[in-house]
Amino acid sequence: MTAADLAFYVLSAIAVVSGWRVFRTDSMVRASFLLMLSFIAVAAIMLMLAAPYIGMATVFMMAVEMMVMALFMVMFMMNPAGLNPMNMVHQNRLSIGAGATAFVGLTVAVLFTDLPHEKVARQAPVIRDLGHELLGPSMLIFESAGVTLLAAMVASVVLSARSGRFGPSDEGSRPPGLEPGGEPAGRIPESEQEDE
Amino acid sequence: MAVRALAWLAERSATPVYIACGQDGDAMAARLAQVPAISLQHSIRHAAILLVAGPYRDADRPALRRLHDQLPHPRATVWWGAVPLAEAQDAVTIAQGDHPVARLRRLDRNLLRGERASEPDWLPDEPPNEWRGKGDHGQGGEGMMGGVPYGRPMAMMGEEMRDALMLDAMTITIGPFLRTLPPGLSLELTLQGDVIQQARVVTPAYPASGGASEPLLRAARMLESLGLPDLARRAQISAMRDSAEGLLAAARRCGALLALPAELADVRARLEAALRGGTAPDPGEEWLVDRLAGMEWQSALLRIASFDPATLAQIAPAAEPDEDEEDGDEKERAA
Amino acid sequence: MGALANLILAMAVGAALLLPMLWWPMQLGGASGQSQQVPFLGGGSQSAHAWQRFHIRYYPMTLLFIAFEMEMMFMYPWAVVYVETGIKALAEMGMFLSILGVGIVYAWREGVFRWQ
Amino acid sequence: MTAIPLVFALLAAGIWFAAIAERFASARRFPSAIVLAPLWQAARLLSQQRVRTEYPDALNWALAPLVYGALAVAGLSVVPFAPGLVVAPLDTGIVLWGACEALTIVAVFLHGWSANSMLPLIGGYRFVAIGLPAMLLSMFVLIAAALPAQSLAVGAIVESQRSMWNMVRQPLGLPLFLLLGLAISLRGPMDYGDASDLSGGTAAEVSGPHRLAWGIARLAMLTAFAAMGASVFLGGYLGPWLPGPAWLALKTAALLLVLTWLGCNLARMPAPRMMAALWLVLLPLSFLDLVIAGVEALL
Repeated sequence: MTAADLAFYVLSAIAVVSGWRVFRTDSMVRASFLLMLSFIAVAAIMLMLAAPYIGMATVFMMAVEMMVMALFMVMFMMNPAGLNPMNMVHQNRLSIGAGATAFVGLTVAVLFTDLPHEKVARQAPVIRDLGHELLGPSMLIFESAGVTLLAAMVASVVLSARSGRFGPSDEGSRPPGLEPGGEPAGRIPESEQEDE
Repeated sequence: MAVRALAWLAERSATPVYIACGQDGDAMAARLAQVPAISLQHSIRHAAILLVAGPYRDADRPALRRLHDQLPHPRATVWWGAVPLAEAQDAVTIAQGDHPVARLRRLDRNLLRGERASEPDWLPDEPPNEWRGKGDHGQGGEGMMGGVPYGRPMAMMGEEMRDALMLDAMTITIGPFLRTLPPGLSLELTLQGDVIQQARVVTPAYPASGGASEPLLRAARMLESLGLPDLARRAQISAMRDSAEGLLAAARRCGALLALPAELADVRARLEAALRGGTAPDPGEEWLVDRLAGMEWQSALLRIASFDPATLAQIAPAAEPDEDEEDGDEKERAA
Repeated sequence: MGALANLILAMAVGAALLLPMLWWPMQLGGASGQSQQVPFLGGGSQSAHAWQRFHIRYYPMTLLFIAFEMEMMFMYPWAVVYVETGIKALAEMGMFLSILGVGIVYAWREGVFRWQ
Repeated sequence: MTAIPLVFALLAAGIWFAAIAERFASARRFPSAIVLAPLWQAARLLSQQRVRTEYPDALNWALAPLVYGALAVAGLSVVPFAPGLVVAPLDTGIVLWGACEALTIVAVFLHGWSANSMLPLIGGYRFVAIGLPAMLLSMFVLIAAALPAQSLAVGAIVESQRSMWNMVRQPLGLPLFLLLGLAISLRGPMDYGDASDLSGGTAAEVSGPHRLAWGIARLAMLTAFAAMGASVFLGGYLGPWLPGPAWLALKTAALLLVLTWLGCNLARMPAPRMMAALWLVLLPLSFLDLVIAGVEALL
């Protein structure tokens, strides 16, 4: 076993164990950052597989994304620090089924796919190749990704911001009732309350 | 041996002091500002000595006890122009007119060398609420949000005034010895995030003693909250010398006035006047607590610090205490 | 591979140098009880655990930020081939910055950069 | 491998230098032998008790300074001291630096969160609001610096400055980058984590050796940042007469002085205003910086 093999096994173990701990901890903050740790270990494996840009970008993206996820998890979950122990796992049967199916599917894909055996040269300019790809054959994908992300920006603002050009976004809205036509089950905006 | 070597090195650094300002404590703190051997800290956890400066009210005793116990060891308390509490054994007292630096340095040295014992706690060693062995898992909690896990309840949902998103409302009391607030002022704040939903005056600020240096001390407090500790110290030293020369120009150079947004135009006007050594008039019609509602933390502290004592006394009188709070105080006094 | 090993080694040494400070045995003075552990609020107290459903005031901004960040990730490989590709890459940059610019202007008009 | 001792030597010197510069800038010239003052302060913190709060997240509380310090080392690992003299000669140097910035935000947030106390908590959350957009700024200016180098490696960016420093070529880059440096090392106008209006923010509940570790990590990050800034904008190890590491150290020291001065002499505006300013004024300025760099690179 070489040092690279050992590193691979250690990193894989970190990824798997921290991924498992995500569901065993009670604290939302710990869960988020354990998931981040799991992704970072995977990113380190990618770095070892001569994918320097994707690996580093994964660390970068996962750090900010898990940070933002922690913000929202704490914001919206009851008992965010897990002061009272709780169960983080729900819908057990369905999720066991889904997990097992995904695992089997991925294993089959890995074992039966004819993976290429071309060796990437140690000094291959992978980032440069990626750049040429983005500005050449994959230009359309790249451009549509840009526009899609703009759409995502607009959508996230529309969905999340209450303030806006035309006044509070919940003006005139009423939460739905528990049964069709029933009493609104939730908070009614102040402007509405005045009308009633 | 190692401990002695460490003490030999440590006693050469400036003495970190947390000053709990009583009546006129502000001006007393300013006298220490120009002494490089003393560094005044913002958090009690960063200090070695609690310096009670000036007479305090009976209502401030529980806060003083709490503050004392939060000091890290080795620790001591010095009473500068203040009467020691009954709990204080072997109390170090200094008359209000005397300069305390030599005593503070000696006390600090003795503490570091282990020649003076570190002070024990004044409050009983018990959690805020009994929790051990209670609840579903012996942690004091019940269900998802209930009970007192590890001694305290969890914050519960409350109304929100800015974006109407109902999340947890947290009630805290700050002061009366927080350095970024006027001395003596204690506020009960209900926060959602860092935005104040509701405020209540628990104890009012100490009345003004009518010193001419008061505007500069007030400016110093605002400059602290603006992240300009050096300029704040300069303002305190200017206050001792009764001359505001060059202070406004220096504050402008640092962008102290530019940093205040348009919503805080009133604060900017008061800061500018204070840096000149004067006071901008305030109609004093709206209550302080109403002016704080909906404000973000730093802006709120800046606004509170900007009022002169006379206005503050007018707009922030003591509110009627809650019943349970009275109970709490009594419990503490009995203990 | 060697670079990665060196990086991890250096980080580990850095953390190991700080570790003794979090595990420091030499402390003077007496023991303290629970009254020392009360959170510091300048003499005040807090009614409940500080851990709560913390109402952040910039949540729309964070979502905008994530989209921005994704977009930026395309820019790194682009920067490497920029000079080789020349004017096409310049046009590409115009496209990029205008997409991001539109995002910012839209968000500003909708009041995203205020404390909610 | 040979560069690892150099990294720690530069970090130690930088931490010491920055601690002294801070005392000097704030005119607190006590004790008289100012050069040893950081050592004395460290001894004091080591002899103080480490307080714990009622129910902290003890593991993360202790991890935060360790991670912060390790990230500073990681950032400095991609900075070359001379041609080929670098701990980790990665092709993705500035991406790694970006990742360090992102993880720094996580470390500061965790430090604020873990104390289970209100003032540190607010500090941690407020820091995220400012840290995230400040990071975008730095990404734009670093990408702009990578354009003429045609590489993301810090070594290549330094080599691309043989004819002219990036500070001259891309005049907006360094000032914008400095803002980020102030933010990730929690100082002065960008100190939204450990601010005085929160009585020390994320460090408000921290005492003794823990506070020392946090302070050292902050200064280490400041030093790593200054070395990075010196390499990307001031030509790093390039310079006549002296050997490469000496030039890098001198330029790092110069940036440390600038950062200390800025930290002591600029007011901190309320966080909502700073957030708006970052997105609406400074981010468009960094776009402009990228355009200038792009046009310049093609000419």
